[in-house]
Amino acid sequence: MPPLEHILVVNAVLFAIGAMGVLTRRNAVLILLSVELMLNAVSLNMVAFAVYGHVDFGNITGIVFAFFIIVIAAAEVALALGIVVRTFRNRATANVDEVNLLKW
Amino acid sequence: MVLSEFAGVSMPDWIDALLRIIFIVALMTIMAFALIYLERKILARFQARVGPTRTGPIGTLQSIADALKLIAKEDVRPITADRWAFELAPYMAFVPVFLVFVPMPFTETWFIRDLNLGLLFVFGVLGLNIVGVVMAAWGSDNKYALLGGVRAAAQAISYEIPMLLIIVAVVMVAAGRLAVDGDASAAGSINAIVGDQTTTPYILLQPLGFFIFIIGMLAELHRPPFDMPIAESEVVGGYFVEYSGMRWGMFFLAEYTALFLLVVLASSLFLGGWNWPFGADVGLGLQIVLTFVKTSVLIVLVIGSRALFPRLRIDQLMSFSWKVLLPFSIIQVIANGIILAYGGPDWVVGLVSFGLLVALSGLVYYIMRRKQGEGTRTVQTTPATPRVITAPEVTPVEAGGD
Amino acid sequence: MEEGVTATQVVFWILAVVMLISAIGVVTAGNIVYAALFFIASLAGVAGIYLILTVEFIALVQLLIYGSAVVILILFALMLTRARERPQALFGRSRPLGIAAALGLLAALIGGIVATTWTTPESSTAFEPVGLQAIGDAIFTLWIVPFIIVGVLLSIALDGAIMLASPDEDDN
Amino acid sequence: MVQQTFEGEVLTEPVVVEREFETVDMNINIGPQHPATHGVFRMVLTVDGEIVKDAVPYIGYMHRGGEKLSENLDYRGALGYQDRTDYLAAFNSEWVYVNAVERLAGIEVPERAEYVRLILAEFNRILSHFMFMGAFGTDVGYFGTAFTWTFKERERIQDLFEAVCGDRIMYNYFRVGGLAWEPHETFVEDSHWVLDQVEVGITDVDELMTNNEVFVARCRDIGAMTADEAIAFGVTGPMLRASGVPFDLRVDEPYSIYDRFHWEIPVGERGDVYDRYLVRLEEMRQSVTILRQALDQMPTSGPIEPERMPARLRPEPGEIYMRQENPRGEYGIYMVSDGTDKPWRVKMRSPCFHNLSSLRPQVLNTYLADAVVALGSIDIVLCEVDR
Amino acid sequence: MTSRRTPVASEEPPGNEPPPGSIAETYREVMPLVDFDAAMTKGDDVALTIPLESIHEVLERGRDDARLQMNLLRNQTAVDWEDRGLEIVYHLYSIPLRQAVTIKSWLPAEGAVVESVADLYPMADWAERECREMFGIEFIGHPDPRNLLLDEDIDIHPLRKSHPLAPIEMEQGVDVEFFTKQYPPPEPAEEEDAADETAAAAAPERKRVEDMTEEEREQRRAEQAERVARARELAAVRRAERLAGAPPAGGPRPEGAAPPPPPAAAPAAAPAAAEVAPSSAPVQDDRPPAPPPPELPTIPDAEEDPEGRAAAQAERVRIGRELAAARRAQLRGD
Repeated sequence: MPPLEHILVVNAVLFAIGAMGVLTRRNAVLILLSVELMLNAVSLNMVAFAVYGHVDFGNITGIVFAFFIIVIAAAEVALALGIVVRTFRNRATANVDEVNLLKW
Repeated sequence: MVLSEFAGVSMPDWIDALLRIIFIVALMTIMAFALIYLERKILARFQARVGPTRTGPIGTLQSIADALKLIAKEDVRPITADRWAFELAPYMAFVPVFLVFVPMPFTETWFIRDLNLGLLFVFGVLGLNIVGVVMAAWGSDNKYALLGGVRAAAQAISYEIPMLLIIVAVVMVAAGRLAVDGDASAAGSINAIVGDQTTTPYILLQPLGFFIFIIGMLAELHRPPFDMPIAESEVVGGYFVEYSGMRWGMFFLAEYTALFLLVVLASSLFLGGWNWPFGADVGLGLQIVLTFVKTSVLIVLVIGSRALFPRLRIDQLMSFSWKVLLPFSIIQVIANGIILAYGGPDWVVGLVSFGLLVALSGLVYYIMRRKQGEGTRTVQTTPATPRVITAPEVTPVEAGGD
Repeated sequence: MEEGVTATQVVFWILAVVMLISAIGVVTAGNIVYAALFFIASLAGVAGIYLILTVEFIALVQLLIYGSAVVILILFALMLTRARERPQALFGRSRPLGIAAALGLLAALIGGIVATTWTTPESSTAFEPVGLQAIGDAIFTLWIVPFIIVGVLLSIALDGAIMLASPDEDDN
Repeated sequence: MVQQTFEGEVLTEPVVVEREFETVDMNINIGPQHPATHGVFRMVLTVDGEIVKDAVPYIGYMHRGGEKLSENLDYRGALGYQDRTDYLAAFNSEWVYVNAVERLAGIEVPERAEYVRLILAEFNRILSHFMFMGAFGTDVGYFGTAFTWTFKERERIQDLFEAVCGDRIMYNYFRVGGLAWEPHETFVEDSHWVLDQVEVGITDVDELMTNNEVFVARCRDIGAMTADEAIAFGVTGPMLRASGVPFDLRVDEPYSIYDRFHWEIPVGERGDVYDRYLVRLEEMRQSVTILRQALDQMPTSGPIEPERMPARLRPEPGEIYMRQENPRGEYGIYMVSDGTDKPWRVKMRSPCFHNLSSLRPQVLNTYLADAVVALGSIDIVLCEVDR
Repeated sequence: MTSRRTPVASEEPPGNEPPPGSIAETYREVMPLVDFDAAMTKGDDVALTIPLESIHEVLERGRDDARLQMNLLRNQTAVDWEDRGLEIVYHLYSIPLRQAVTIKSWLPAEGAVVESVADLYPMADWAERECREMFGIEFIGHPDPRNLLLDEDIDIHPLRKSHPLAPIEMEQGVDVEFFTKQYPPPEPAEEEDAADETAAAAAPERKRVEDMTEEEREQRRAEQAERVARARELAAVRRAERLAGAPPAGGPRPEGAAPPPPPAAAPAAAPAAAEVAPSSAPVQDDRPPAPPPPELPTIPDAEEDPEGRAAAQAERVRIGRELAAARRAQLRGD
């Protein structure tokens, strides 16, 4: 297996890419995808720590957390897409910077 | 393992795996060709035709001729199509289906790998082929394709859920029977499940599961009565309307491969796979025959449904999945959990499942009857007595007549 | 499997490169559908790394949930909102700033990783592959309360999504 | 509702964009080449997802100027054209035409010829309805089963027609005043045999489709029209009878020798697609009843054309609107004579033309698949619509 | 009415008053102020000829009156009687009362304007569209007056008698000179090629109508109109030739290119035919011919001038009605 550092570096890069997407994109769907990338990096990190025995409370925990993250990501995507579709219906745009009704 | 046993020589694992893969791929291709021929013949018999007769003895080489034709055909890409999505979509639809054959047991020893998570693997990977469908639909730049793709996606999601839940129910039953020292990890393996059915096929324990699995299978395969994604008279072939030549052939091959795959899975999970129904150990040759017979029965069932059912509408399909199949599969899981948690015997599991199946059938029947109205025939007939033509009586003019 | 270590590492790096390139594709693609398709590739890479880490269960769940359901939902939204029609400005005004911030974040993370001395045993540590039974036991005993909460959350989220996306009764 | 083109398609009607707002409606162009349009028919559907929000039918792709052609031909010469309008019920269409000419010119038709015409026309009705069953089955989604089953029966009837007149589709067998030639010797026996087979075939179709749950689910309450709506749109034939109006020209305005037979008119209740199917199914059975009686009553010998026929037909000036019950509804020929050997005006009132005009209200706010089924239930023949 | 199977020829000659008690009397009772001119057709239907301006009213009251209940408009068409004008024909049927009637009315040949009945019978929607494109009759108040069977942009009226029927006429050898320009006759191969080349050189690339500029469209319309006009002359000649072989009801045959009388619905023996000029001979009974159509205002394009368009349409309706009323008075005066 690859050394833990390699995996962590890869995850860090993935996380940074996701963050870049969140910061640069303006389309809500794309932002959502970028957030998913970041979540992936996190859950991969958890699994890596778990597998390499780096967590105090047993190596099963990281795996269970990765599982939870995936499940919650599904829920989050469903909800976010509902919001996007709704926004699109009401405002005819899927761009977050044009949705400024709650600004004030 | 089996090859090394047969050959009497030991070989490294990876050669063994490679040989198995080659064997399975060859088997699959042959099976797909055979299935296409079989479907055409059986369908022809359903339809008062004779089917292909000209290529080879009684038309047996028809599939090969078709394949040659497809290879020789021009591969057309519409000029407005999205190049990458359009060209990669057939592979995306095709590769997952082949991957799924890894944990499929054809006999006790004939499989590529006995995966611990075989069932999860099957559904996790098989679900990916819908990505190919959606890519094709979007990439073709065709409204029919888009509609077909959206239908296919909606259908795949809707029917995957009851199917997965019913697989959970089956695994619960298997886990109860297979648990060793409280460790039921083996229940995720298809081989273990088949191996458990030497005496009792699971169709007796989970008749509702079998029913829902077959329905979901028809929907996943876009088979009538669930063939809206490729409905000829509505969306003109659906997501592969713009494909021609071998790219179209790959969709076709993927479809028939998936048919064979899901049929093998159904026979493994519910009909006992290679097992002789109530008997003991049979030899390898007979195991092949048994697998073949069981899959053939299911295949004829699928083809017959194509001949004898019209197509449902998309909302009816959705309602059926979400309002009928999903609740019943959830009830099945809960019932299994309760029974198994209290150590109920197998016959109780089977009985409850059978009761649920009867309830489901009754519900569907009731809905259909209500829809259809009282009795089937609402047409009244009036005797056709030719009228006697008389001049109409002229009534006096009323006041205000213009 | 002494010589397997290098082979696994090679596979790991191949997967990692695929995953990262796809991820860059996700955040830079000029087309939402392309971004979604890149996302699938990225997910497949992550699943492959899970497999290398011998957690098949998570890999398969990843494929099953993300690979089919999530992506289909995304493509649904794309199709129904007709994103393909007109080329949209997919990047915000703060693009250089965002890139700079992300690079800064990356530098900080990598710096942290390098600076930390990982007191792990060597990579060939005796890690027991986790069985399905163990995961199940963990979820349904130790983590049962979070599991239930996640279930409730999931149902609420789905209900909310349906309510959000369904058309209003008083739309007209 | 905002109508917006989806893929830059040019619509013929003006596109009204109310706001700068893109909706998810899209236009789907069904036809002219589409498996469900039974020929070259085109309808532009505006769909919101799967719901049809608007439907604009376009016809005329098969317009060949049949009326103009008929006006420029001899009274007898235009007969062959009548086969080409309703090619699925060519005998019926021919019959209307020759009947119109005969009434216009005052020619008496021998009884035996009248019987043969009626028998062939009723056979043709069965044939046409078989064709409907097959094509409709395909629309609903049978993968060819209904089609092949009904075509099997259709072939038998066509064999009979071929024996009688030498052709299978474009018969051109009726003549002004009678028939082209005697039917073959075993006409009556052959007809009885075909009827036996056809009755089995009708039962087969009945068992295949009528009680099939999926078929019922697809057809019930689709495209329902009330009687008033149907009449207002000029809908006739089985579609009108499915809406509950027992209007059949064979009874209401009896022509030929239909008053000699006893049969019944099937009438539907809800006017939906399923009722249309049932009415047609029952009509086939009733046609068999008529045919049995006609074959028994038919004189075994006798002339098939009048003793004296003018060499050139020059009817007195006058007009006639001859209408008969075709398989699809009221087929009318409005013919005006100016005393020359060519008709001054020939207007073909084709039932499908008016039945098809009722399509739009049927498909609005239904599913896309229902639109296809409703279109199929009209049983259009585009050659007849466009003439 | 008598039995259906009675041979028609032995009856009284057509054009006679329908028998007492027929639907014509019901119509007259329901609408006493409308001038119903009743006759029997050869199909034993009652044909009522009414003034143009009464069409909508007659159809509406016929539909709503309890004694008529003409709920099925089964057919709607027109007949082109060349210089006598157009005749618009409605075939009505009452499903509850099982009675049929034919309503007819006369229109001027050019600029014919009729009130649409599509609001009474949705069926008339398509029928009137067909009538409009085939005969050039304008239906006021029609919801969707586009071409139905013909090309969207085509501006000819094929069922007019003046419209040529090209291939048949070529076969008959009529006006070859005219048609050879449109359709090159089959020639030996080289010459055909040469002709094709010249034709291709002469005619620029065919443009789709949508792509044409307004000027080009105007030119196209003008070409069409010119073609129709030339064909109309030729058709008159041809018709005269054709009638020469017909057994006329009496009276001298027309000579030359003079348009011959349309003998429609004429009684078999018109008494006055021999003395009077041929144009008056076979018109229904002894009616004078229709006056020539007056100048009608041109209808401007809807986009440019919607108010002007509506006004022009109204003006045309008014003129049409006046015309019909005048003709009615003229007929009554006789």
